[in-house]
Amino acid sequence: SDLVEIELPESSFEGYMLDVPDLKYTTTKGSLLQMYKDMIVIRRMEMACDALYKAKKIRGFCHLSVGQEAIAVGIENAITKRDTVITSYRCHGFTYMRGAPVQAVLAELMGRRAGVSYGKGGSMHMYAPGFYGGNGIVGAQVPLGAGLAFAHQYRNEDACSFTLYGDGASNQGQVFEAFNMAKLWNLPVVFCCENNKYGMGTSAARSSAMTEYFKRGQYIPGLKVNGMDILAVFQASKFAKDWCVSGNGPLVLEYETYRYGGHSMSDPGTTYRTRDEIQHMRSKNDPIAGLKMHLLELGIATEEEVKAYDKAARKYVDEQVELADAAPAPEAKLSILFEDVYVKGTETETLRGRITEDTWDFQKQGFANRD
Amino acid sequence: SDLVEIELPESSFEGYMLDVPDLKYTTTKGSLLQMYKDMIVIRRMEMACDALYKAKKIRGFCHLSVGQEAIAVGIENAITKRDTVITSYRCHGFTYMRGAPVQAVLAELMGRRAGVSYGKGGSMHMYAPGFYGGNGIVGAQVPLGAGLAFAHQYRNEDACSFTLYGDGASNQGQVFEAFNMAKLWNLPVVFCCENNKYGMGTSAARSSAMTEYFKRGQYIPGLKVNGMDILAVFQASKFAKDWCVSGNGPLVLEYETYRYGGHSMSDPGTTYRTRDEIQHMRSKNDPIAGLKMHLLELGIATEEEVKAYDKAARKYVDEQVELADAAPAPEAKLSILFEDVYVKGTETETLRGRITEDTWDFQKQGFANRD
Amino acid sequence: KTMTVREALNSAMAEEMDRDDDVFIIGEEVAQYNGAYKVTKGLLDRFGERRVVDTPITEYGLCGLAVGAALKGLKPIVEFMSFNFSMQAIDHVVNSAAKTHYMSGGTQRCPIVFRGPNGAAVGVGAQHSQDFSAWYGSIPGLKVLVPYSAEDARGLLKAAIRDPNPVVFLENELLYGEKFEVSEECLSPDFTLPYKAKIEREGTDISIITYTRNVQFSLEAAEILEKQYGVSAEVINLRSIRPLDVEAIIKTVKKTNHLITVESTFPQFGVGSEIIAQIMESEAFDYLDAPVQRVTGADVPTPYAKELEDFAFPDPDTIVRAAKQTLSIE
Amino acid sequence: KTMTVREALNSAMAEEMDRDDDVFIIGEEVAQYNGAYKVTKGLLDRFGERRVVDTPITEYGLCGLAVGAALKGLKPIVEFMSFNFSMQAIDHVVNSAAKTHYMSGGTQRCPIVFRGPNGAAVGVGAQHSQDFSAWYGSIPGLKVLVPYSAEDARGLLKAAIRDPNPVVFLENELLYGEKFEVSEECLSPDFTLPYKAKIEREGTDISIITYTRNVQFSLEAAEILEKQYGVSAEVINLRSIRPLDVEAIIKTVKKTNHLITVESTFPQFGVGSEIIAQIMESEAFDYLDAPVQRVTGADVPTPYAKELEDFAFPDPDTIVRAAKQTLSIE
Ligand SMILES: Cc1ncc(C[n+]2csc(CCOP(=O)(O)OP(=O)(O)O)c2C)c(N)n1
Ligand SMILES: Cc1ncc(C[n+]2csc(CCOP(=O)(O)OP(=O)(O)O)c2C)c(N)n1
Ligand SMILES: [Mg+2]
Ligand SMILES: [Mg+2]
Repeated sequence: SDLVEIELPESSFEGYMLDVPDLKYTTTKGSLLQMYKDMIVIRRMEMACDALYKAKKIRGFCHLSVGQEAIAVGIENAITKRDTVITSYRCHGFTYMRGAPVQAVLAELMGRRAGVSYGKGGSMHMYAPGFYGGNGIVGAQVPLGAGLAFAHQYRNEDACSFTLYGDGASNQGQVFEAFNMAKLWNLPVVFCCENNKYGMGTSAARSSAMTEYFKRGQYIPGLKVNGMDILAVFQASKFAKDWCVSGNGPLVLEYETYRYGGHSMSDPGTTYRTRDEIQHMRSKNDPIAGLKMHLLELGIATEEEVKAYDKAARKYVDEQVELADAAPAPEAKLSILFEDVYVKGTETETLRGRITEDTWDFQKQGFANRD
Repeated sequence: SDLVEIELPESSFEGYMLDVPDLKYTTTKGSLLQMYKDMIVIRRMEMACDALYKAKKIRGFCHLSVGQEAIAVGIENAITKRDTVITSYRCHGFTYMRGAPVQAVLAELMGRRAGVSYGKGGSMHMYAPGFYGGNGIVGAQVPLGAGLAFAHQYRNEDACSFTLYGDGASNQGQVFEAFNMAKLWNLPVVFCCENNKYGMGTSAARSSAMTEYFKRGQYIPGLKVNGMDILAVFQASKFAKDWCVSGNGPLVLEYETYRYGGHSMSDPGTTYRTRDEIQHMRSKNDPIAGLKMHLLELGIATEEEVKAYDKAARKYVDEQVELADAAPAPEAKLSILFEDVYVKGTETETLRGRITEDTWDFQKQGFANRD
Repeated sequence: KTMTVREALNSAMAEEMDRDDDVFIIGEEVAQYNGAYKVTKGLLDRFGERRVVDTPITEYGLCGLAVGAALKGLKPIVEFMSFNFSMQAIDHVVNSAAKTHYMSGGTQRCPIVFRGPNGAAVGVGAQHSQDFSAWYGSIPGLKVLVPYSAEDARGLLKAAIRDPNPVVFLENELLYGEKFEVSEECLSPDFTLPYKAKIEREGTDISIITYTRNVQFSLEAAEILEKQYGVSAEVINLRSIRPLDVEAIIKTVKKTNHLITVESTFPQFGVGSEIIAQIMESEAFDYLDAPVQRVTGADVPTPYAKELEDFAFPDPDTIVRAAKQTLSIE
Repeated sequence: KTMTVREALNSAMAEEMDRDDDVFIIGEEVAQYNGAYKVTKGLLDRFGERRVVDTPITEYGLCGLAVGAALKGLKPIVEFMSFNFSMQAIDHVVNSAAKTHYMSGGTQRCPIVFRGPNGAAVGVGAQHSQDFSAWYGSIPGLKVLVPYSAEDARGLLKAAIRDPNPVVFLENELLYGEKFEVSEECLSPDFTLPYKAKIEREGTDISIITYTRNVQFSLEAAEILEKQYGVSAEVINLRSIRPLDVEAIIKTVKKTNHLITVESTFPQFGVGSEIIAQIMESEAFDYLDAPVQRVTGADVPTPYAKELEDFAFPDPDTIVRAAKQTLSIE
């Protein structure tokens, strides 16, 4: 049959004010395979970003999630499209998992009109149905995510909000404000701390008086999860979704994970941590290698098949890169510059360009002060 | 001898991650007497404010601390002038305890030049040596207070900062940001929550997912104190000061207290709580009546003596009201309006009034655009 | 019929809540306490806790939460107890609400209204007296409205709630209790106003462009000018700071050839500065017979003492002084 | 001798720390990481953890903490990794730092410098590109400085650190690596600059008033104007937004009779508007031979794609266009 029994190691979870999820669960081979394929696409996509950045086709900031793929993929497989997700600038994987094609993510990064945000957002500002960004201000997405949960509750939906933030972000005051309201009002929000051990160059211990992020909701139950094992991520996320949808209120999840690369493209990522540390995580804890082992052990795929998937993913992403790169940039026209400041049809009459002459008139669909 | 033995009831303290202070301690009769006198002066002063407000001699906001006097007085008696104090807008008692004469507090409230802030601050913005206000933005004083502690530590002083805030304020994110830095850096700051059960019309349970404010530092030890018993307040504050000065880092104190009046002069204070509740607190828990009992029981003063003190306090405050009311308002001159925007001698050349003609020139000490 | 500004705001919210279940109110003391200034009085009783939500004192978080709810399609009305406290949450107003539609290439809307008293009341000191019209007015993606009368309050607030864009709605505490005549039309549940300036008083000699409470002072100044100097002043109530009704500004300048602006923000980089710059950039410039005078808040944190506070914000006398200078009247 | 702006800022801080033990640096990644943009490079090694303090990501709290330390007499230099993040802490800059001296009737000082990159870098999107000069410039109690060159950076930062008032010091990330000639005098540990405008290029036909990176673009535009149109443009580097050097503005207008302003803030309620209003209120008004033109950021959240971003901020060509219009050159 398609069903497989999973048994997670004890060390997968640590609970706070709750009983940890079952270590044993049943899932399907197809689902595991899909998760594998999703993770390798994301990794390839991020590696493509890296190359495109170095080729100067991506500008500004660019934050990659290599090493952290199990989280975006594990969560998406545990929830439905009715649930909502919001995260920080490290958002490419989530955007893809919520339904945006790889080429639309890459096109956005390359500032093309075919990008998910039509080239206007860039690396940090991507959206998809049920996905509320891509947010550039550290911590700001946390109350936003509580607001998504508020809307779920207001409309009496059987759904919840997965609100992701980093170990660094966890010290922002607004996170605690969101915790308080979420608990007071019993909002269906899963506060998900992606603890990748560093916020830029600052280690968790240097930023946080208490580094047990799953306990930082204090009066909100918490669960620490091995974020490098997608089977644990999946089970924990499913548990969290059920928890919220059953009316238990908010939950704090801490996914312990690791970013292999620097914070962003301008950070080599090696001045504040040792190469050994990075090497150790890559070789011993990689989420993709980990799931591959399971696929082989559970007889879901052979070594050859896995290789073929890898190759297919690579080919797929390469094609998507080409498609994205073939897509044109937004036309250099003021009509496009001024589009989307306001909802179409409700714009202010005009918007000013850099000089009066460049003031745009929406009614006229032309320049206000030129004939 | 002048010494007296105090034995506090068990219920005075509740600890969190620490051993509560001794219930028994020795102090002096003189000190108890002084605390009594301070409390009755503050109460009289606040009652004078009430009357002056109703007589329209005080404008704008005015927040009284009737019922909460034990806190300002208990703390001041436990610390030295080298320690620092900062609080919210409910600041008259603290300003007095830190050394400002009653008449200077009242003159400020009446907008007189003789006020502690020369009439420029008003009810919420009073200062004194070692007292950093009087702050109008709920919660803002908390990181400011951590900053005072930072300065104590930077200068290697044997002193600490008492940073007061309300139960309502305790949900502001910046409080948690201050907690985190204070613990990370082991700052000598006592975070003092004056839990008077309400923030404006919102009861603690409606504002705070966890109402045990002394535990809300989570990774910072805490102590709940009966804030209506000045003997407990004094002992706890002394304990806290010693704790910080001995290098133990921050501490969270919760003084359980009660405000008898409305939130401010515009709030009758009776729509969100019962008259019974207020009556109960006043008659069973009043800090002044409580200390009076001790004075009598310990033979420090007779009923007659206490009456005489009360009368003296009343007379004293009445005189101070008169002095304050006799003091002139700031002269209605633009030279005074523009003073103190910048430190004297380092002003910008000019500052603009409501029209160009009223622009002030500091060099000229006259109007910039008039001859 | 007459109506106070408070009643106008209250009825506007109630009607929009009747009309659309997605509209809800959130803020500090808005429900059980009926609003710090009683603007939301009775709404909890009428609409219940689901739609009138008391929050802790937590501006940053509540504002973020409301924006999040708006991103998912609800239509929150956020009451700031005072816009002074909006500084704690301004990142969400600007970065999360105003910019998201643009950053998403138009795929993500944020229909939300931020409202509450703005600027100074009486004797409330420096931290509670700031006027934020120019700050918010500078932000693309926001609309910024400044009602004066009960009609303004009703028509603009209802329009704001129906606007699919984030709107900053700046009220004035000292106007809440003021009574105004209102037309039949204004009482209709369908009454909304466009974001356009209104001529509050016609005149021929000088224009006074202003908004919120200063409309009142400007009308008083206009009376004085008329009676004492025979000057006919036109008073323009802007009603909206963003968009700024430049057309109306140009028109009145062309008519009177003299202009003063009146506002209570700090003088520099204020509303008056922008109006002057707009005139400089338009054909109205050639119609000016004298330089424009700005009447503004003084360039000081607001002092408490009445004797000094009286110098801090415009009043009819100062407006008259400015007008006289502009008209070169002794 | 040449020096980059980064070196200028770094040496200014190091010297002031040498001079005064009360001066310390606090911010995110300022110590071990040597600064997100390496402006504080080497300072941790030299001054140790007591005086170069890495904080968590906690703008609100760290800014409040630094202000608290300043109230007690220390002289903090707060580095915002970007001034965009200062919005999270703006209440402390305005309400706790700027207003306290006044509210205390002059009894309480707050000597503090808030510094960091302001405005847009390249391709960083809408949330990381805002220019705050006009916002901070409007606040009484603050001084607001805007260095362009290495000399500006050194002289103004050293002056700011010695200033007993709160100072907002707005840098530009894209200038950090730029090299400038510096004089012997500028290298002195006692070098400070007054908060006055500087004429970067003398000219007779038109004045361009600008600041920070736009000084560079304006100088380039001046070259183009000279070469292609025989126009002699004077370029004024404001150096300070508050105080605004109105004297220098008046002087150059009287000299050239034509003015354009160049800035990267949102257009409305910006620096250009204020300059125009100041001119309108001064005798310079009568010396204008044509209306002043503003060159500003476009009235949109900053787009990411280069093709659109190119329209978002001033560049030499746009400055030339504005100058030509002002001078009625075809
Ligand atoms: C309010 C704010 N402060 C600072 C920054 C700059 N910044 C961007 S990412 C980052 C580190 C965040 O670390 P963490 O939350 O652990 O997330 P990670 O990058 O590890 O995914 C910092 C300091 C910002 N974008 N916003
Ligand atoms: C940031 C901010 N939000 C709201 C207010 C309005 N406000 C003033 S006092 C107060 C209640 C505070 O309650 P609490 O902290 O319990 O202090 P208490 O008044 O009981 O002493 C509120 C909401 C304010 N001044 N600042
Ligand atoms: Mg991290
Ligand atoms: Mg309280």
